[in-house]
Amino acid sequence: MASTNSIYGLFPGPDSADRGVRALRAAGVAQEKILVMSSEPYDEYSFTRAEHKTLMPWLATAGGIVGSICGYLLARVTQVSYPITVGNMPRVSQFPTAIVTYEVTMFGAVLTTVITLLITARLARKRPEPYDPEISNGKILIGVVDPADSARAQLEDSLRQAGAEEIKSTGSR
Amino acid sequence: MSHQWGMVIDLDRCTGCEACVVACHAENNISTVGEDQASRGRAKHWIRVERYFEGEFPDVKTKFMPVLCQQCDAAPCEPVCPTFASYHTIEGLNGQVYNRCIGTRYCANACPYSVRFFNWYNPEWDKPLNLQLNPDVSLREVGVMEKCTFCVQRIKAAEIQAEAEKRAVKDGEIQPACVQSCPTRAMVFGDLSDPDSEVSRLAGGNRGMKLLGELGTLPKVTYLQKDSWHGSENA
Amino acid sequence: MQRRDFIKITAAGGAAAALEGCGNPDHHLIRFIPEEDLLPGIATWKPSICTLCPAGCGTQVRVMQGEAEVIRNGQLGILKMGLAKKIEGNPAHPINQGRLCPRGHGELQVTYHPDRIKSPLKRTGERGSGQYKEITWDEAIQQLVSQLSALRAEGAPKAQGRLAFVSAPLRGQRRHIVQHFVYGLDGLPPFEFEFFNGEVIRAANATTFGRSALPTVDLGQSNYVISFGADFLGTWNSPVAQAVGYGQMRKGRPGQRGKFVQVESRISQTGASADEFIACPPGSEGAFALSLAHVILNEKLRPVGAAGRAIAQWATGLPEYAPDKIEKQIGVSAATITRIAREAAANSPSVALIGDAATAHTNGLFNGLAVNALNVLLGSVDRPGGLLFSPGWEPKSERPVLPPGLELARGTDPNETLHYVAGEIISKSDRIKVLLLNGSNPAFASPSAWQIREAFQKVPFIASFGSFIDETSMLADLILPDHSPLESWLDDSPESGSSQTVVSLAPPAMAPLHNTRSMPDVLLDVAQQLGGDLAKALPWKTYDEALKASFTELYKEKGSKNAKDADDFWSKALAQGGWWSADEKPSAPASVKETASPSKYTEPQFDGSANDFPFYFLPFASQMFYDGSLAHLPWMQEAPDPLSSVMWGTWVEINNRTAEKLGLKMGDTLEVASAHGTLQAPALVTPAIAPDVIAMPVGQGHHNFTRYATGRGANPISILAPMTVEGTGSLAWAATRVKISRVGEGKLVMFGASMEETPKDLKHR
Amino acid sequence: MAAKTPEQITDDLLRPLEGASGRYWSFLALFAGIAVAALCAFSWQVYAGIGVAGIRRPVFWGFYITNFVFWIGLSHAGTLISAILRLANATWRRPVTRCAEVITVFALSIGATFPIIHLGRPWLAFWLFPYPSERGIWPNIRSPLLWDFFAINTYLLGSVTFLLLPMIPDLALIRDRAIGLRKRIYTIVALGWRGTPKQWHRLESAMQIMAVAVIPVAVSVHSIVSWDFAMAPVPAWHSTIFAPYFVCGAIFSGIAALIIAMALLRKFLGLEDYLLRIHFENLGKLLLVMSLLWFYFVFAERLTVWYGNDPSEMTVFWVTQTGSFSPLFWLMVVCNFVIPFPILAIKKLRTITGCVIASIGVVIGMWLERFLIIVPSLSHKYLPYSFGTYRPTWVEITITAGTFAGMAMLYMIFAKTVPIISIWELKAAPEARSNHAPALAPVPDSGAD
Repeated sequence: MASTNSIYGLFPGPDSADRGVRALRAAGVAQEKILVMSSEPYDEYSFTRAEHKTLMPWLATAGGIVGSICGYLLARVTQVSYPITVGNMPRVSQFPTAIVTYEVTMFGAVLTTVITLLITARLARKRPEPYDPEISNGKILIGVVDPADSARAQLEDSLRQAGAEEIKSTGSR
Repeated sequence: MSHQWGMVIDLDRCTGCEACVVACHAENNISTVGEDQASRGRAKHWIRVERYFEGEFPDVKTKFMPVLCQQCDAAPCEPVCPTFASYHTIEGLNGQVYNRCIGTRYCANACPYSVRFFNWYNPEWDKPLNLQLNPDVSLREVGVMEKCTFCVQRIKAAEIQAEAEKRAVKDGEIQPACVQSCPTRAMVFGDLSDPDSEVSRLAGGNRGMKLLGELGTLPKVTYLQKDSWHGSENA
Repeated sequence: MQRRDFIKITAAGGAAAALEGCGNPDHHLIRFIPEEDLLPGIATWKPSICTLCPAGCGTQVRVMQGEAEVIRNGQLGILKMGLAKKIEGNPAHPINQGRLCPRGHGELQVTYHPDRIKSPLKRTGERGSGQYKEITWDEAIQQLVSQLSALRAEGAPKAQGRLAFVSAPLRGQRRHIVQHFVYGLDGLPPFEFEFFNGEVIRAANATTFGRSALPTVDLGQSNYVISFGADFLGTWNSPVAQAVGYGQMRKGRPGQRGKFVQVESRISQTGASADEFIACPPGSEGAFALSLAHVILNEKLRPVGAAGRAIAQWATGLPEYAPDKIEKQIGVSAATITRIAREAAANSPSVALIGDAATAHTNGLFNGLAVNALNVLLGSVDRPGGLLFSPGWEPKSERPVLPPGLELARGTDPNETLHYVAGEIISKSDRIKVLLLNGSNPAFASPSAWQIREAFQKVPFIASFGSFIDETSMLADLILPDHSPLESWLDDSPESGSSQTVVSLAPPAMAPLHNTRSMPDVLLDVAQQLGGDLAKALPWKTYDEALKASFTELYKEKGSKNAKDADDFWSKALAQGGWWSADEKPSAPASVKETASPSKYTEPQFDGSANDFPFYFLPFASQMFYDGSLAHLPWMQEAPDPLSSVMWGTWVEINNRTAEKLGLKMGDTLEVASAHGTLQAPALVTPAIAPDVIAMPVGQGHHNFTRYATGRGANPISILAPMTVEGTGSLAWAATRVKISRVGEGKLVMFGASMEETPKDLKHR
Repeated sequence: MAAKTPEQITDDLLRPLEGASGRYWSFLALFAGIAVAALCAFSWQVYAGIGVAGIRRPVFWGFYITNFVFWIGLSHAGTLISAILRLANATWRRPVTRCAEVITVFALSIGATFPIIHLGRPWLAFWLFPYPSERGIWPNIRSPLLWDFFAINTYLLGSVTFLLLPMIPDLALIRDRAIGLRKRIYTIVALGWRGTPKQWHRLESAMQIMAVAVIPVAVSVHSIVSWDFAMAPVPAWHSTIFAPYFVCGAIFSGIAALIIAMALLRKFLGLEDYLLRIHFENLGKLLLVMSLLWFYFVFAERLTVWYGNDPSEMTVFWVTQTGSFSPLFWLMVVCNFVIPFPILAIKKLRTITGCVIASIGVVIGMWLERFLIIVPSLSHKYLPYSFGTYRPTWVEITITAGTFAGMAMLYMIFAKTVPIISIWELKAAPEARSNHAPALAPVPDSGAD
């Protein structure tokens, strides 16, 4: 598959990784083609500064709203559709409805957050993606997806110059 | 306006004889639990006669007070039941649907009068004592809450009878087992929605008192407080 | 839906235990052809009579179709039959007017009791071992016949007075049949044994009013009621009738509420309802009554002439009963005495009644006579709101006559007579050759000092008609089980409880569950087989024939105006549960006798010295078990006692202050010792008893009385001293002194947790 | 300690996952045994009838509901605390959060079983769930038990995900190291984590949202548990203070449980270099604050009852204050205040051992508190004739013991399958990057007032 065709270097630390990314950008590699993987967030480093925009909070809010509607309907509909008088209470009793609505709201919010995470972070999917176990040993992976065959050699150089300890490539030549 | 069944208990008549207690056992298939279970607080008496002594001998005032389910209009037992086993009927009774009960015992805790009783085990009758069972009253299995029903089986029977005869239920036509056997006629049962019924008239009297009325449970049982003697030494 | 089915359904959800208990897989059992056709689910009401105490309340039994496992000629199977489901008071009945006491409901459990004797039994093991084998009725009756004919063969005088018939109280035609039977065999007059019998009151009434009967108290119309120890709302005399009247007195008459004063040394269930409670030491009730009389005479509150002769030297005004004197004597303040006397005189109709412990002291008769005198003075005899006497009715024709030479030179009290005969048996073992038992249980309900059990042990042959094995019938060699009351023909003419003539009658409410036979039927059968005069005296084939005969006589005598002929009269009576005359004046008592009460206060005597035995011992009738004959009913066992709230057990009542002094806690096991025995029971610490009195309910303490009563609690009767009431010879069951000692921790099963409404240890700020 | 290199951290924290000692297995067997005994006791109760328990009229709730409240309370250890710390950016939280959140998940699951255990007909428990059923009846929304149902489920979802999400990178780490079956398993649970900036960032923001969401949920859960009581007109139950009172108590017992858990982990997993005295100190201070807060609530509640002087409430008041329940009441005060207060207030005593002693006291004390809220009120409800007492039977005691054993067992198993301290978070901690000693939150003294 296309995405398995990649070339990357393993960097010892964040600073060299930074250099690696800059080198690639200098080599004119488009941002979305740059591969970065690390065993830590390193969010204070520039090489991780990519696509930090996310709608997650809004999605969560939306989920909450959906939840609250479901909760309210559940509480109300069950009371209306099964009208049994208890304890001299009104047919639809406000406080319990509020409580149930609230709980289901939160349920919705939490659930959407989790689902959004799983989807947007491309977790739990079948498709194999380039990966290198060395990352777990603290190495930082900087690479390019689908490099043009012509550019391969030049990319290797720039990565090595940036301080990559070794260069690997996957996929067909 | 549907019936609102209620009861009046005249404490000035009540002698604490407990005819009501045994009558209730006989009518409602209440199982006896035996000495061991009784000592563990598992005895079931849908109606009980509470007895209180005040003072020291010989100046002791004794008080008898029959306590049964007060069939509250704002019953604390009802809203807490998660399965609607305890609910309010249109005729103002605290219904207890045995088949819905899963035995959270929440209702029994919420009831300020402690008139709800739980089946800690399956009821047993040494044969042939089971032949005494009243076919009009269902049995309660283990894990189910039970309590006074105002002898709903008698109420229903009377209502069906009345309907068949195309007439209204007559005042005093319905007598729960306790009322029927009370020797001093301390208990009166009837329709509170009918202002002329005996029970309404008595409940309206100045001796009327609601048990734990301050809790706002709106009981449908009214107690007529003990009266005192007004006569004198000289004619 | 059949009862049994939904028992199965309800049980199905739960553990198999339920199936053990109520539903039972029937499929392997055969089904008998129903003997009666009933509509399933439809209830019919049948009149009956409550026989659990002598009050004779009329009941109606709710009968519905059900399926019973029965044995019919040796084969176990299921039978669709009418089953009694509930007992209510008979609204038409003059005694209880549709009401019922707690005990009355128990007849159901008597009928369906698991330990009821299901067929005739013949003793196989040692006497008293309780080992029996089932036999057929023919064998059983054959045995009885052979025993009796052997006895008769000996011929007079040897056979005279060798047959004894010990029975629960009998009335009406049933009693006649028994008497005919016994007299026909030259037997001793039947002993109608009952622990709480009214003999002393009857004796007092015979003396004062010429009526040897328990009074009917017209509480309903009375304005002032003084009760001397009588538990008339609990068990005494005709409790339901009295309770109905009491309700009427309290609240039945708009704007007019009678006052009720109770005089006793322990607050009984009745005393608990009193407007005023007056504590007086045991045995001093008479003195108190006469002191009231003194005030009334002294202050001329009532015309002395009204009943001048009720008491000798009446005119002198009973000087020795002046309130101040009595105050010193019994500790009731003179002021109180005077006030009560004035109130009683001012608020007529007023009435005094006496019973229970007050008549069970050695001076019980005096107390009775004194109260009678007070009633006479209050003008409350034979008038509305006062003391009345039921006319009663007995068939006059061929009334059985006691053969000469068989009168026992002893008091009128059958209990005491039995005690006397027991003594004779002990000394001469074949004094009684054949002993017939019918339901009463003297071995349990008599002081061990009487040695009833030992005596009966010596009797060569004992047959019992009772439905249960109890302390007495377990001595029987032959058991011919009677029907339960619900399965029997019944008749009764209550001694008291109504001012009109009441003759109750009831057909069986349901078919017999077991292989039992009605006692009168058996006697009639045996009489026929024995033949001779006896057969002539008892011409009827069955008991209901005899009943019909007596009702024909009643019709001739009274009933002609509300029935067109005897049969009509009979069927009407069957329908409503008997015959009673609405428009009949109570029979006036014979005028008060000249030779009236002793005015001298006789000190009550007590067994045991005050030093060694510091407490008066006061047994009292249990609200649930009466005299112990109902201790075998689970409903009665589990119903909390009205005052103590104790279930499934017995207790010893002791004053809270006394307990404090002795360091006794609620539930501690006490040993109660009289000069004649000891027993152990848990202490019930209560303010409702005098500091020097120890009270205990009668009823528990059975050694052998079905699975529910056996080995439960202790029997206070067993430690009573054989003291007697002067003048009647009755057992003075309240004349024993005891001492107590703490044995250790104990167990008291109470339904009510607290004695006070605001428990002392939980005070507020 | 000297700052550890990422390699060391990884090795140290993965070490517990490699094999287990005989001691481990024997303890595990012991706890499992007790848990099984509890299962048998429960089966017996279902078979013979709930009557085999000691509950009775009028004390219809006893040990079971006590345990329910206790465990739910304990569950406030992790998620709530770590969420607060996360939002507060308290850097020292990093080694603490996971072992805290685990407590939440397990305690909550255990607590949630009790409403079913205590049922008279547990086989019908599903009637509590709101679903359109052939019975054509919905559960009664007005019953606080229904609120429990919703609250507990929401909280369970929240806390489980709150625990699992940050675990993914560590699972990936193990995946890369493991071989054979373990590798395959971890490959699945690692959900294909690669560590791209996107994943890291989404994870972080998800955790932020969760942290915000889970706090009000946690608060609502224990408020609702308190309303199970406060909604019933039972003397000393029907009180407005109950919700905050319960929440406070919950956090109180939660922290205590956390401290105990940490101490055990530290000892048995040799995490001396990660769970430092400073962590105990900080949590200790937190515990101290809660102890004071708890005392304040108890005082406020009692005071109000005392001045209200309502007879029925005063009855309960005296029963606990001087009456038959007073020994338990005063033991509770000792455990929850008299012992912990000085230990935690005095810096010298606020050692690891000190904190653990205090915490053990608190856990016991808080269990007693739940018991004393439930039983005395029920046994002294209005009409003295119907007062009653309560004694637990072996069934209740076994089941109670079983839940504690079960908790220990689950925790032990968890500590052997997942690094109990979040490796990547620790690595990412600034102190781990520099060679300086970790810059830890406030100087201990300041908390001692």
